[in-house]
Amino acid sequence: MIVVFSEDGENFKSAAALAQSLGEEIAGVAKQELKFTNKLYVTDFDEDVVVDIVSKESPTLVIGGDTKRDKTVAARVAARLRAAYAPSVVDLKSQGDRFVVKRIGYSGVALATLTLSKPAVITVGKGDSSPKEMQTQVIRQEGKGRVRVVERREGKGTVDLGSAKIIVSVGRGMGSKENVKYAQELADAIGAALAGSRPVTAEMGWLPEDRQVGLSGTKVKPKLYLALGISGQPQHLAGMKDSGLVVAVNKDKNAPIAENCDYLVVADTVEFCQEMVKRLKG
Amino acid sequence: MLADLLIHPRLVRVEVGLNVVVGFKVVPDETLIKVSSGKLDMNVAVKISTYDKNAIEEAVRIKESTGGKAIGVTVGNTDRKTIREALSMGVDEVVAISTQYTDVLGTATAIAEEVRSMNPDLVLFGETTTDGSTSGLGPMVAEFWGVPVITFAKSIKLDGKVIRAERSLTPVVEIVETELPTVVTVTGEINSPRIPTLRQIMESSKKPVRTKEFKSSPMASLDSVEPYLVQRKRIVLEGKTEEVVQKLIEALRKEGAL
Amino acid sequence: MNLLKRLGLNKYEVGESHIRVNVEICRSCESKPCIAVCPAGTYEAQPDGTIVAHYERCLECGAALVACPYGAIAFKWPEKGISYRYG
Amino acid sequence: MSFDADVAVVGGGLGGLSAAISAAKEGLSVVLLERGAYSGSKNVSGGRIYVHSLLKLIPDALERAPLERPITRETYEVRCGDRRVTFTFQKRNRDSFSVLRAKLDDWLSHEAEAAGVLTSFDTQVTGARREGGGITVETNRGEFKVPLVIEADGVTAPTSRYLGIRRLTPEQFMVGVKEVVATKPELPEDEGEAKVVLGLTAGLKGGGFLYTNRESVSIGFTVKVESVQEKLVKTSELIEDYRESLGIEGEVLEYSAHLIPYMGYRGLPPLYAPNLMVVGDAAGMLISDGFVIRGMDLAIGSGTIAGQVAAKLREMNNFTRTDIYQSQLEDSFVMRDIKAAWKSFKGLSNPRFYEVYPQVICDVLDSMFSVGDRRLLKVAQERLRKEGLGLTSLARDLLWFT
Repeated sequence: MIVVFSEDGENFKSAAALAQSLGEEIAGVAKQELKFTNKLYVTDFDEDVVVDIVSKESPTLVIGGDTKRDKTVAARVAARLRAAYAPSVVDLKSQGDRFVVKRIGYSGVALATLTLSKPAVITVGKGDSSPKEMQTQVIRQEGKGRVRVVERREGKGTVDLGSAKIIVSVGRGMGSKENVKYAQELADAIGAALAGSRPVTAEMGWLPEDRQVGLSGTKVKPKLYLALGISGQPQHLAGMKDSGLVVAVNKDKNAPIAENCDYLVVADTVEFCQEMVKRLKG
Repeated sequence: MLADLLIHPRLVRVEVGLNVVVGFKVVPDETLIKVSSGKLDMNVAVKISTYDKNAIEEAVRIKESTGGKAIGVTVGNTDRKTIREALSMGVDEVVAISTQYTDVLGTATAIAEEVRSMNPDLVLFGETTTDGSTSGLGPMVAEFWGVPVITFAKSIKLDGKVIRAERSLTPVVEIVETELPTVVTVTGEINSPRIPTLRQIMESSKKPVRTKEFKSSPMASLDSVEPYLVQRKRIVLEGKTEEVVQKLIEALRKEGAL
Repeated sequence: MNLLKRLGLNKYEVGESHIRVNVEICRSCESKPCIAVCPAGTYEAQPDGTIVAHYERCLECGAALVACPYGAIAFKWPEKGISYRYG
Repeated sequence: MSFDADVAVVGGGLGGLSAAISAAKEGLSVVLLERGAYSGSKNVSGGRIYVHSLLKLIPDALERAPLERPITRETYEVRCGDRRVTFTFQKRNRDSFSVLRAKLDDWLSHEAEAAGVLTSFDTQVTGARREGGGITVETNRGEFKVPLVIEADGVTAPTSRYLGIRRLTPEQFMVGVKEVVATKPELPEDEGEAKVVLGLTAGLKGGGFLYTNRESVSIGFTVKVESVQEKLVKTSELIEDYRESLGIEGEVLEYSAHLIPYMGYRGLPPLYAPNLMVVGDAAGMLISDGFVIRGMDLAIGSGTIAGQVAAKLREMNNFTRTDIYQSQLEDSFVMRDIKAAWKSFKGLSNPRFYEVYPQVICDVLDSMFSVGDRRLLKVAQERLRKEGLGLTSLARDLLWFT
């Protein structure tokens, strides 16, 4: 038995697609009715409740989504089942009574290969592969856990960076909070989501924290990633390494981002934004 | 019960004093790891994992404001100089558990054993470590210890036995509440770790470090670690802004990215 | 490999400038040995004869400090600065 | 007056760590202040340590220290334009090793911790003043009062300058520029090469070096600061040519630079003051005779002695008698060797050594290996006459040198 779960519908799909490729009976846990598993528990996703549901299925493999809540649940399930645990897996192979997985470590500089004994718990990010529809037995299961939610705030002007196709991302090199508007104009002109590095989101407050790209923020994989005035610390690179095309704009040719981009534009970030907007509109 | 008191007299509860256990990990400084000739050079200086420092800071603040104790637990590399840094920051004592390679489940098992015997009010961890980056340790310890867990807390408030935390669950922020004892993992936003003074560093040498060994039989074995490289084109566009922007737009159109 | 690329191999944590140059003295300095001696190309002459210090490149060797014949370079060690991996 | 510790050691390089270890072994309470995030993070050496003094401090260091390769091949190369004279001397003794300071110093700092030294990293000394019979050290982590400071803060000796007992002048220093290049030396695992190159630096007083490490080579050059002042050659532009001239290919891993004391016995700064002892680079301790360049063993040696003297001073309960340090140094290999190198030190200060002799040597050899009947000495004489030198001054220079 494989159990698939995620609080995020899209992420549930990628996890289910992986589960289907292994050809076993599949149970799912999701917030909404999704028909990709043999049976599905629909729940409002209290963590205690989900941990209970998943563990009770006695799975040989659990595939969770990659959201922060999913990872919290997955780790608890691993502890309860005394199972091998590997989150944010990028590759999985079944080898007899073991799984061989690959995942990124050391803040994005290393690719680790691990062998997991069964049972195993992994999490996977969103992907392109879509699962096939199945006859699904739906079971509703609600419950209250020990941690009460007092208030829930969606991030201000929430954008789902995780599924954005183009991202304009700003760093310290943008100069000031006022200058961020130029980046916003550029983002609007090319239909991009606006994001930022850790210093400008968490430390300097130029952008809300939910716009943070990086190890402690969101991992993104847009087709185009425009890094404006971002020096390219490992923490940040870890969050954008899977982008299709990376363009960096920086005054300093010497910044680490220069080694990690497809195009390095040596320019002032504000001038760059203004010029881009002018050309694209004109 | 009496036996517990004899072994850990410092954990006898006072009226308000909260006893906090904080887990921290000694890791290679990831900003020093280099790729040379297609291999990772991991033989670099070690440090307290970034967000674990925030956890230590938070533990010390809680201890200071409530008049309790803060006890550090570390598993794996028990580098003395790094442990002393935690003590200098204000942790009262460190339990240093040395072990061969272990997975996060093994680490959680070792820490949970300690936590059970100390029976604290609160256990804190960083949201993730900079080496394994599993974010799994806090939830696992909570599961083993049988208490609730709040992950990715960017602020916490204590009111008697009730803990309220702001969870940063990108893009959602949740304010949650539960009763102590509990496990909390903290994000880097929660505080700025203090820089100990020389006198605090002096005092740290008098604080106890208890060393232990833990035999682990990991469920996840590490087969290999190789550099994770994404080859980029690294084309440099230099010159007048108008010209480079023109060139870039052409290039992006050609690539089908615009 | 050009100088900036070479410097880019190093780990820096750059904060405030730790180098202060008394540029009035530089105006009357013909030879500007700081430019020649600094292995990091930290000191750059301006058309008006003054010097700009690209402090973020500094390898903290101290050569400019002893090479300036007029004591125009005031130098304190940066709080973070460079961390060599090999040394 | 109450103090925070018996000794504060300023600087966590080899000299400071050795002082701290030897003082801690004598039972003193020692605090070591290091500006970098770890020991070695601010240090650069060409890369060879003569291990005798390290082995006195840590007897099993050969088994445990992160040494790169034993130096079993000494190569000397004289260049004049595209002509070169090279000779290699091979030996089996293992008295010196190539090292990388970020690894070696970090290791020794862990040894210091184990010996009971309290190390404080990311700690910057911003000032020092005399107060209440001791020295108050001002840092970014607060002030610290001690009866005794061991200064090991490197070549620019800030502590001595804060206390007003030292000024820096350009003729006292060389600037060293270095690259570490990833390339596996074509040598057996247990062999290593050290190379000195003379006549490469565009008329600058100085020389090049190469040391083979386990998986890399350290290359670079050192030039006198006053000579750069004079010739105005950009040190930042020399390294590329040098790497190419050595024929070394491989990924450059690191680019670094450091100032090197070049003072000689007579030029040494004050090595002590009441409540203060100065060790290693800060004390200008370097031996360079054109063949052997030593600094690390002197730092460890002087540091070890300073630590022992610290214990003696505490016993005497008189921390002003730091003159004992000077006299113990005089009786040790440190001063004996620095004194002995004085002659060749002066020889190396002679500009002819860098400008004329490489040419002469190449000219002589060129004629030796050419068809013709011109006799060697005559060639040399002609060459020297052109330079306005007599054979006697050549002989005299060479005698000074050896």
